[in-house]
Amino acid sequence: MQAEPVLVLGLIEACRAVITANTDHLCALDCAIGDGDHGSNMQRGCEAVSAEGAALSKLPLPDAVEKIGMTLVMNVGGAAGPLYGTLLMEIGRELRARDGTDDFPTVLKKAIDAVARRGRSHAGDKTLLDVLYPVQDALAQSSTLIDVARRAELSANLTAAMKAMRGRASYLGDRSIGHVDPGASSCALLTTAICHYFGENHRI
Amino acid sequence: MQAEPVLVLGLIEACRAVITANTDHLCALDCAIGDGDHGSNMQRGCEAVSAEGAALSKLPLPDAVEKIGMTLVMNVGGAAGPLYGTLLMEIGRELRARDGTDDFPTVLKKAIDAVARRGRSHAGDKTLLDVLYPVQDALAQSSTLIDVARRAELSANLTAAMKAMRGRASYLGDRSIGHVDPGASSCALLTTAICHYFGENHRI
Amino acid sequence: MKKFMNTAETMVAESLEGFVRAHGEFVVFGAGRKFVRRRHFTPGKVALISGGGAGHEPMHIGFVGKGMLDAACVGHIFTSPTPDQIVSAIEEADTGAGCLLIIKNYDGDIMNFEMAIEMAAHRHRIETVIVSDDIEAGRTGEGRGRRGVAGTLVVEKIIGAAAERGLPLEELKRIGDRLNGRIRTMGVALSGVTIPQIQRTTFSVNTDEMEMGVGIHGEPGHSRQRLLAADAIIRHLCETISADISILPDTKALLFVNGLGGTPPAELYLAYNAAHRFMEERLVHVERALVGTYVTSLDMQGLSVTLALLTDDEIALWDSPVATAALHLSP
Amino acid sequence: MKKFMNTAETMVAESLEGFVRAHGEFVVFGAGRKFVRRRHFTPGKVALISGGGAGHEPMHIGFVGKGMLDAACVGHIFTSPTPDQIVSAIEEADTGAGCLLIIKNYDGDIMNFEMAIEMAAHRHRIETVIVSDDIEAGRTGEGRGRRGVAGTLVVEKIIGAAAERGLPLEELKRIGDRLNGRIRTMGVALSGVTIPQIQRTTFSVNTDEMEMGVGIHGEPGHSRQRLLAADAIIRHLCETISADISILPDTKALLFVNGLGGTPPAELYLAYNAAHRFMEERLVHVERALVGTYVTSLDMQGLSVTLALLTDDEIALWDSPVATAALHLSP
Ligand SMILES: Nc1ncnc2c1ncn2[C@@H]1O[C@H](COP(=O)(O)OP(=O)(O)O)[C@@H](O)[C@H]1O
Ligand SMILES: Nc1ncnc2c1ncn2[C@@H]1O[C@H](COP(=O)(O)OP(=O)(O)O)[C@@H](O)[C@H]1O
Ligand SMILES: [Mg+2]
Ligand SMILES: [Mg+2]
Ligand SMILES: [Mg+2]
Ligand SMILES: [Mg+2]
Repeated sequence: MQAEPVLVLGLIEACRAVITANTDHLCALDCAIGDGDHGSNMQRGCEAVSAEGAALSKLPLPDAVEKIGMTLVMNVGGAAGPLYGTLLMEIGRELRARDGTDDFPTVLKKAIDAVARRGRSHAGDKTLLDVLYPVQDALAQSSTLIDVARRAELSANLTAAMKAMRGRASYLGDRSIGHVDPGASSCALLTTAICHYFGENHRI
Repeated sequence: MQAEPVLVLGLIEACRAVITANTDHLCALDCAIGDGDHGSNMQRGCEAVSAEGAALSKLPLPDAVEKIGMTLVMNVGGAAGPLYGTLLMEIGRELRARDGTDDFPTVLKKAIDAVARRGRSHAGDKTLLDVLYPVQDALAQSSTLIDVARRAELSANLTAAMKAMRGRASYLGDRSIGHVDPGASSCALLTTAICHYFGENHRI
Repeated sequence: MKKFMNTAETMVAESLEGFVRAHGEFVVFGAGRKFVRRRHFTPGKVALISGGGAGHEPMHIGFVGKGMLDAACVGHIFTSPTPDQIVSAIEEADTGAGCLLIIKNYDGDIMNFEMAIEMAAHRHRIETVIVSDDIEAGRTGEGRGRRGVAGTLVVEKIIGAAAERGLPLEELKRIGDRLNGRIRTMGVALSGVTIPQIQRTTFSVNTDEMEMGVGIHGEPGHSRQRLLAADAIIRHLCETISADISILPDTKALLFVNGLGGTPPAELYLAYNAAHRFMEERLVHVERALVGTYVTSLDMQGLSVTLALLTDDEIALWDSPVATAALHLSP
Repeated sequence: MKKFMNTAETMVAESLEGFVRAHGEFVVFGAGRKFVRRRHFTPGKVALISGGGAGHEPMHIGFVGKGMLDAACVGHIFTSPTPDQIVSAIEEADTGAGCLLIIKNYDGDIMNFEMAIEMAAHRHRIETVIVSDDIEAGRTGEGRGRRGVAGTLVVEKIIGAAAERGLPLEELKRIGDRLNGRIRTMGVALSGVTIPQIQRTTFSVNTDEMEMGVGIHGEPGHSRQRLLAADAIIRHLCETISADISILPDTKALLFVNGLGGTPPAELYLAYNAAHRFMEERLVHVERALVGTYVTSLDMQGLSVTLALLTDDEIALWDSPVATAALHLSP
């Protein structure tokens, strides 16, 4: 297992890389049923977190994760900022409360519930929750990293069939059907990148 | 020789018809080096004159021509209104002063000079004057109707080589070279239509 | 579509700087350039703060000044501002009488404002008015409902005048909430917009098509239709609006035709003419009019029609003096 | 380009009607709808009358009201009004102190106004100010010279304020003529315009091109250039303007960035920012600023930069109250 500083920096870079590579794709998804900025929003957040990498890597893991969440909140804006920010802030807080990472699925569950409260949204609303819940489920079932990533990608694709009930896409009504949700897509990309990173670095 | 009422109505209709058939063409010429409205301006004027046809045909020829000029002034606007309006008003006045049409080239010369004064413009400035002066010259030389019309068309085409010194095209400087002047073109079209009308109706 | 810009990253900041430079008699930057504020606050007056993504100029910055907002927070293009911007604005603008936050009904805006409130609530009295003037038609009703669009201007003007009179925070919230229910807006677009960051258009429409029911974020509307004559377009907008709000006989109203950025004044006045005729036929008393480019969606060709049913008190508040960069009424 | 219109024949009249309906507190139609006039004239004040083709809205109708014009005559699109419109306006607006006609320097406008003057001169004292603020560069100098473009607003505002103070006709003409020589404007277009009558664009430009030195009639400029970053475009405009007018050290100025119809406020402010920086580097004291869509060329995407060098007296006149549909300054 890696030392925490290396782990934090590695994950930050893995996430930044996958978002940078997909900025345009995420914006294109958002153009179809939203306002076209999801890729740029996520990229801005990743750059802001990267810029704080050195400071973050000196913190204990829970503090680092919470701080990353705060940095996202303060730099992303839009819907993605509070949602991803809340996710990470809550993961950090839960990790700290539990004093370790031994029950990560439960930690994640609590954090996802906080995201749902923040967004007043539910599974099936065609949002990033439709990736987060399945990912949490896969983790709870101790799926392999590869299966977690597969589940994330599959779940993102399944949002295409949904009608949006939250976020900008909800204003389109039935016209939102047939398009993958941009937030779900970024969430799947990040999940895959994180799984891949842990896989490469023999963790878990 | 026709009776004056028939003559006036015939000429009005001949002019209206040729402008209507060329409205779009004249606007296209004006788009290239001006503001794209010369065709619509001329058409509006012709319609206004046509609408007054019945009243006009009851007037003595000089009065009718002067009145047509005034109608153009009051309905066309832009550069074309005052210029064509002045031309006809002055022809009417000169005809009246001379009590007949016996020396039409001199009548026309005086009217063209009034147009030039109104426009503060000269031959060679790339305007309708570059058709009016040659037409007057042809008439003064007792050219045939066919030759007058040919001279008008040739003169309009020659404006393509000129650099505009008056009107909107002058703001383009050298970029005005290579385009036929819209006012010169309408003037040639009208001249040709009038010559054709007289030719068909065995006048002069 | 082409734009006057240098880089996508700097365009919002450059535009804001130009705005503040041009309107120094009304506004200055707040701390850290996180928001735009009135040059002078009025101690003891409730602070009115709004904000949202960039791309809607002159809203909200153009409404900062005596008689309207105290501060406005601007995010990236079509991206709500972040909580720290909002917190900074609250801290600087609250002179003791509390803050009213005027928020357009978008999940992103609401979440960022909520987080800001959570951070500032222990030191400030804060209330919110959520503007949701967009028509409901064409959507399902199950979702979050109406967006906040051009009607936001009306809410900001009328609450702004009430705040200037010294009304307390709770009363201002009540005025805003009540008013919001009597405003309806519907938009139509003849073109999509190009998002500068990605040089990509949100949607494209053929020359014989239009997008009906658009908001102000370049997003598609609820249906694509054949382009019609202006009278038919305006009639459709006005009919949809009228069907979505209960208009009692002899209702007094403000009628507002707003340009979305790429539509020139002449066309807006033509549209206003058609809308005015429609409303008078329906026996709506159009007591006040507003026509102009106030709430934009970048350079979108399009417009929205807003009908605000007003009480006599609200009309008096509408008529109160205001001195901002974008709206001006003399005493 | 698509437009909100019904028919090309009726669009000017419908738009005007909408304008008068929306701004009834300032304006009414004159006799026979031949012009738009102030609701109330001030007896004994010199009447200021302007006019021109339609397609430049809000100019000039938006500048009719206390502190600016008394009447404005509107022609067809890009076509100067006819003499009978101008004569009617003179007859109605002249309350005894004479009329000052403010004319943009175009052959068509000048000829129509001249014919009107010939018709009305025996009954009215009439003077003219011809506005020609366009830069000379890129043209030959042999032609008629400078067009009247966005700077017309500045002339109308400052003469308007002077007239309101009761200055006599000859003095107003002197103020206008002197001022005109100290105003320069240059425009740039990112798109041509569609002439509604013929559904034809005056010119088309590729996505990587722009047209430099355009006026306000959709006509091409003096050169086609590669599209540049906003800073480079603005620098070129400002350099050309500065080279065309003698700027003494510590000159005071009004800097005015005007939208041509299809360019939204955010881009105009960004351009203003660049222009302001440029002028300050050249030690021009930008004492006053104006940014907005005031003098349009239908729905052209583009803008113009105007620099007006002002004396302290002229600045005071600029600051005088004005209450019109498009320009508003409180007392
Ligand atoms: N209320 C909400 N609850 C959960 N997720 C949401 C909500 N609103 C939006 N989202 C998610 O956020 C994504 C859009 O993010 P982004 O484009 O960055 O913000 P914005 O919609 O403000 O432009 C959507 O695709 C969706 O997944
Ligand atoms: N000063 C002038 N003297 C003579 N002819 C002129 C002058 N100005 C313009 N013209 C003529 O008028 C024509 C343009 O007319 P039109 O398009 O109707 O008016 P505008 O230029 O006002 O749009 C030009 O092509 C030219 O022939
Ligand atoms: Mg988005
Ligand atoms: Mg023309
Ligand atoms: Mg957004
Ligand atoms: Mg014209």
